[in-house]
Amino acid sequence: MLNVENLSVHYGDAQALDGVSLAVDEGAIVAIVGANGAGKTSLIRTIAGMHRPTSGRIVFRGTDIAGLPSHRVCDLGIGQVAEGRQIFPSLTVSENLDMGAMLPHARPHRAQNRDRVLAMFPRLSERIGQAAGTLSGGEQQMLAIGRCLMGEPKLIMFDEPSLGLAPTIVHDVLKTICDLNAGGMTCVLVEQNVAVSLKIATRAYVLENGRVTLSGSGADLLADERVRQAYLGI
Amino acid sequence: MTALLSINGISKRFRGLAAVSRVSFDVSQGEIFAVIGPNGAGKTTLFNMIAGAIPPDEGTITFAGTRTDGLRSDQIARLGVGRTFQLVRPFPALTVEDNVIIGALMQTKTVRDAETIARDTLARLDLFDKRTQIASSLTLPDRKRLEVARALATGPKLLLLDEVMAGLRPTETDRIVATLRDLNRDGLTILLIEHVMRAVTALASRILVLHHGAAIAEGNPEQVLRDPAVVESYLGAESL
Amino acid sequence: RAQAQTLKIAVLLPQSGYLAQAGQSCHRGALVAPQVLSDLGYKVELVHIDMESNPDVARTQTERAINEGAHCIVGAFDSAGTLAIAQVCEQRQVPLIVNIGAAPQLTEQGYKFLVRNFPTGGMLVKNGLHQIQALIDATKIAPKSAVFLHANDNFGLAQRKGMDALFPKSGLPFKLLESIPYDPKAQDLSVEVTKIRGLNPDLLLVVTRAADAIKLVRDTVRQKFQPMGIISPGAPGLYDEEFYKALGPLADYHIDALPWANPKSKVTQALEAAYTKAQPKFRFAVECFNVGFTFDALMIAGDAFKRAGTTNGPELMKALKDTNLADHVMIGGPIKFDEKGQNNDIPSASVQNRNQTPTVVLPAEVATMTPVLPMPPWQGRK
Amino acid sequence: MIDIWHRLPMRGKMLCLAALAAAIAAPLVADRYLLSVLILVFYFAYLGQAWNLLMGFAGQLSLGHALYLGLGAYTATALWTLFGIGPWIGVFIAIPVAAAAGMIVGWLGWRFAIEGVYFALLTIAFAEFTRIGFDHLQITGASAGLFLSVNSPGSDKWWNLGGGPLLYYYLALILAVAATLLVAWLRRSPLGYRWLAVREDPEAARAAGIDIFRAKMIAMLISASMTAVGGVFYGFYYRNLFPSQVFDIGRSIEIIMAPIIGGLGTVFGPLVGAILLTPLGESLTALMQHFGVNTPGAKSIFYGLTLMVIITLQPSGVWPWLARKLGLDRPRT
Amino acid sequence: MTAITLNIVVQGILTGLVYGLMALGLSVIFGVMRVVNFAHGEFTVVAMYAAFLLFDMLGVSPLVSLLPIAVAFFFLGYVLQRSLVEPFISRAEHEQFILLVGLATVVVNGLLLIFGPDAHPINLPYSFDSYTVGSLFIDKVRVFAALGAFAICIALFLFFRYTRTGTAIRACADNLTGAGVVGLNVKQLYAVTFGLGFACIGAAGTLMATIADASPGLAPAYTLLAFVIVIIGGLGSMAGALVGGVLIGISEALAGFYIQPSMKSMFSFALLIIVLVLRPQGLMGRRL
Ligand SMILES: Nc1ncnc2c1ncn2[C@@H]1O[C@H](COP(=O)(O)OP(=O)(O)OP(=O)(O)O)[C@@H](O)[C@H]1O
Ligand SMILES: Nc1ncnc2c1ncn2[C@@H]1O[C@H](COP(=O)(O)OP(=O)(O)OP(=O)(O)O)[C@@H](O)[C@H]1O
Ligand SMILES: [Mg+2]
Ligand SMILES: [Mg+2]
Repeated sequence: MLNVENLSVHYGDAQALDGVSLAVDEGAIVAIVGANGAGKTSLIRTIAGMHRPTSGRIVFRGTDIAGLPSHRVCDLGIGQVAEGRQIFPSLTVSENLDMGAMLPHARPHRAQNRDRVLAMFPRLSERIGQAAGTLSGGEQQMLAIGRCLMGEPKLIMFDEPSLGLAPTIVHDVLKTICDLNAGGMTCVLVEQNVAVSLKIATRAYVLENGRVTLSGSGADLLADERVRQAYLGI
Repeated sequence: MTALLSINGISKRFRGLAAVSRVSFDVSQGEIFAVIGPNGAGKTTLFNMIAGAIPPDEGTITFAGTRTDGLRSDQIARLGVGRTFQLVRPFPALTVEDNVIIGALMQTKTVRDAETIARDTLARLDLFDKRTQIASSLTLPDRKRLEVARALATGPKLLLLDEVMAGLRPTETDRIVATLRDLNRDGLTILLIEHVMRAVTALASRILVLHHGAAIAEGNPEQVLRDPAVVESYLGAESL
Repeated sequence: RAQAQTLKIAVLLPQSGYLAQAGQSCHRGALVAPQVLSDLGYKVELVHIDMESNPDVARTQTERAINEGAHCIVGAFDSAGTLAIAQVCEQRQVPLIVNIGAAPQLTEQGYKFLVRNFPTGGMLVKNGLHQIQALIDATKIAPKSAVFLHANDNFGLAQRKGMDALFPKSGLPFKLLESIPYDPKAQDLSVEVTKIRGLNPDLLLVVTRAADAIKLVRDTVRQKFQPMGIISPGAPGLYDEEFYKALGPLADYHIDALPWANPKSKVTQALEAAYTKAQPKFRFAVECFNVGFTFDALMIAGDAFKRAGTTNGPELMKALKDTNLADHVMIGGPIKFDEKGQNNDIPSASVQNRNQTPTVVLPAEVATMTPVLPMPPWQGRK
Repeated sequence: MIDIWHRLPMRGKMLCLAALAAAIAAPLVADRYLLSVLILVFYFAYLGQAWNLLMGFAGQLSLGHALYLGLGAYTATALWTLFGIGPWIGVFIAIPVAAAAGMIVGWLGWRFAIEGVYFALLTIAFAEFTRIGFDHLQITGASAGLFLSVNSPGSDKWWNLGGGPLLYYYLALILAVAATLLVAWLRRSPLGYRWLAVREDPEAARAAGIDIFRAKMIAMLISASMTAVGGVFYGFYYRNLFPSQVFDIGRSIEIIMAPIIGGLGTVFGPLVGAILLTPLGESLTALMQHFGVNTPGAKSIFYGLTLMVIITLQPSGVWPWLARKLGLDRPRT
Repeated sequence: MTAITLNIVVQGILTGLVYGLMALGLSVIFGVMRVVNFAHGEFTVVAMYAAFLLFDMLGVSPLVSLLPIAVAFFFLGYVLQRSLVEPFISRAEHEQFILLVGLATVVVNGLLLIFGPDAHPINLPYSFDSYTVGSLFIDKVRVFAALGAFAICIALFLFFRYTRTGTAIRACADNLTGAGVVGLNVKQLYAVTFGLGFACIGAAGTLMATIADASPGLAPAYTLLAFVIVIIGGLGSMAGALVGGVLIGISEALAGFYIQPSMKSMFSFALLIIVLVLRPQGLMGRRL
């Protein structure tokens, strides 16, 4: 579904990604793990069109989307639940959801999608008129996911969705992701919580200093000695 | 051993969220002390309070016999507390050497001496060859080392390191670990935040574990890493 | 070296920048001057330079003009610019003839290469107060009080100082209730007018800048304040084309006491004819103040050159000091300069707006109409 | 000082010396007009250095430097006209006056954490406030202006700054060169390093033990003082002062053009900017005159367009680009 | 309060509302894009000339030409943003500053070149009328202009509050990264915002033309005035612009009346300094 080929990304003179290649199959959960600053977020932002790659191709369902602006990429069906949630704090929950549905392809089905999202996260419908900045961390994460779903994506990239959440809520969020995947959604998951993400992933890549150093099924990596030592502290 | 740094019941809240609550501990002269805990546990906030970047809501901080809570961060730095930032903050448009010279100018009045100190420090951190590069063009591991170099160049008595190993490869980690050990042997006291257990176990003589802002364990590495509460909340993340 | 046959004059005027309106008006006078002067037997050649309302530019451009052979400078409407030019002229011993510029200091600082055929602020006020007395005598009005409103810039303040010094001695039969300065950079004058309305004077004496006069009258009308008359001791604004365009019939009957073109002078007539032909879009009657003074300055230069027979600066300057020019545009006796370079005989006329045309109403010998005061009420002017 | 010199590449040393020699010898060949343009070039280079110190090094945007220029000019000229105190003494009174104003602006701004655009507008507000104040200050002639006596040829008196263009030329040259040396020296001094740190990242600068408030205040102090000296020059060169001219926001903008176009935060940027901009304006005027174009405003349109083009093409200024072209920038690995 | 004081205050409020409208465009653009439009006053004057031309050549009253001019200015702003300003959005303030100062110079001198230096008045039948309320005189044109200002402000408020594009623009201002994440076309929205800011400028200039006479010399003063107002009211806050305008209007009126007219702007700047020091985000602004 998504093929990243030999992708390099620079910020000014600094290189963030160095020839990264990976493949995401339809219906899969692909985990990307790596230390702070390894380039995970850069990868996601580049796929999403928020940063121009220096070289490489990003092929999504047959079209090369490298260098397209983010609104075009979103409209093609790549959704994103970004690092730090990135909700609109002074807008209401309802307005936040609306903003997710500004994409041309999603606009006509705004009402249905909204009902679907609110059914999925009843907590949000209770707070529909509240400014999003006043929500708790977990609720904000739900809002970010809900907002993403409003855009009818075919692929969702999650960037550290559990960051800063209490363990019980982390559980909820990860369960939501599993549920979405069970419903047919293709997911890319970046998580600090390496153990968990490898456990639910069908395929995983380890990113180090902007390079893919290991890849394989989630279970394989979980068993890999290097991974265990470097990321699980065992 | 005397306590170089002594934290007494400090707390910090952000709009209702208790980022750090009633944390107390002492760091003795010459030891390496580690703070660990899950993301968002309040480790960086704790550092920020020690370094004076944010004032604590309550509690006291004493460094080398001086009350430092309420002082500005530059005053605390001049008392001998060097720090790094978790999200690295080198001076982006300056060269590596200039970055470190700025740190070194805290110890000395002349640029010439500062240059000497800067070069020594850079050599110690394997950055000497890159000294004429612009800081923003460095790779992340180099920028992290640069952070350490700048903090070291200030000639601190206490060095606060916030996840300086994160993102480094095991070999690089080992190098930094060795450097830090060296420095420690020369008398530097180190307080570090780290997720990389390999480094923590290699370095720390004592560990404090934070969880949801509160200290849940403190002691030597063997004890702490076996503490069931710690395993559950932090290490044993495999429990889903 | 062969002696030059024509005098090369650099005319520096603020054609752009904040003084552009007046500068361009003067510039139009300079444009028609060579032809008229040549008909009168003066041989001059002009270089037109825009000083951008900026003394820095005035200064370097003067240097350049002199380098490129200007024998004499005429300018520059504004005192700050004129002073910048005067520095250079003094150094290079090239005469500067001030066409317009009222700051008393221009002729008080000891410049040896500067002459001014324009009244100082004090002279303007003195003459203006005389004219007001004459107006009172001619129209038999009996004002009891007046308010003086002036722009707080170098020109307005010079007039204010004149007013403070001269009004008490003038013997005018009314009281000066208050002198109110306003910031020429401020955006409206409604507060000023309300304040004046509160004082309720019979006469309103004003020193305005071009655009401010319109605001002043507009707000006076809107606030239904009806003085006997609005009289200016020689400031721009009340007789500009834009003033008439903006106010229509309401522009009429205001009086400006200022030096004016002498309609009976041959030179004026020649200039008017040439001007009307060259500038069909502008009315000489409206522009004759700026045009006339600029022209006279050029004629003074031409005359001195004729007498001196040389373009040499000091000699030209000597000839300038000896000027005695009877035929010229602006009213008054022969143009002569005192040892400081000031022409002290520049009388003012009373010019009243009639049918949206500035019309000389006093002194009687040059008047084409008789003054009307008190002015008819605002209402029913349309 | 010597240290800086050694750091320059050979070619740079040659260029510096050649330029300096040319500047010193210029009056031998330049006519008075050229000299008057060069006076403006060095005057703007000097003021540009003063402003560059605050903005380029310490990172604080001031759009109100006319305040210090005006205070310097007014103080020295008023002392001379009112009390006969000459400019060489007056300048030492002008400096503290302007510096005090700078301290007030800086203190209010930085103590209350006003940054960026807001600080810039604060500086404008102070300059305008002072302008109107001086419009009402009777002792300096209020809005009617303050005047110095005339400069006749042969009356060159260096001790009261009256004289022909040569005096002003060399004075402006000395000011510009001295300012450049001062800036170059400060850049390599502990203070200079601190300023750069403050500009780059105030929080990290603090962590390196820098009292950022103090560093900024010192930058303001030096910058305002230097600008005041420029003001004294201005007052005695033009020999008349009007609040609406000298405190005008247009002056403040004029001051900052050269360093930004030349290269902010570089030692030579303000110099290069002034060498480009002043002659640019002059040659536009000359060109238009040459072709007989007399359309007031056309020159300014070209000037404005040029500014837009330069800043679009070379956002960090002309000097860094030029230095690269000339091979003068320090080698980087 | 005496009748005259009351009159002064009422005049101050009306004038202030129009000033507020004039400042609104500046505030909208800054609030969303963090770009300070240093060519603000220049474009206000362009709008005044546009109103003058429509009136002079076609006899269209400014109250009617308001809409077409605002629309035309919307497109002008849109195009300016896409062509000139876009590359400068993320650049340093001083670079934006030079760009816009350059633009301002071009515009002002262009006006001078085309229209000459004279003021161009619009004489409406009611230009010189005023309402008499008790002992108060209230200028008709100021009332119209103030009402217009108020209406435009409300329209803008409703747009930002209740339309999807308006919400999307607020979203961009709120969290730019977030806007990119959900696939909002940020560049387009920025251009629309710039257009809206310019539409405000167009409307304000048109209304201004009924009160003041168009001339190139007004521009720098308008820019400065708009700065003072939005800083006092809060850069980026719409209500703040009106509040700031009214405050300035009243304070200038009272200072002018009780102290000295020529010193009245001094009080505006003093007010500005005080507000900056005590509440840097402005009276109605959000925290910086
Ligand atoms: N906007 C930026 N400008 C300059 N450098 C950047 C920028 N964003 C990221 N980087 C750098 O690029 C590298 C990769 O960063 P990235 O955010 O992708 O890492 P990450 O794996 O997501 O880390 P984390 O776990 O902390 O989220 C790092 O060195 C980072 O400092
Ligand atoms: N300036 C701030 N304003 C509001 N909340 C803050 C601020 N700084 C930190 N927090 C919150 O305080 C909590 C503790 O944050 P802190 O950065 O100290 O965590 P940490 O232990 O360093 O985590 P990590 O391992 O991810 O670095 C988090 O929930 C964080 O969101
Ligand atoms: Mg990340
Ligand atoms: Mg942290």
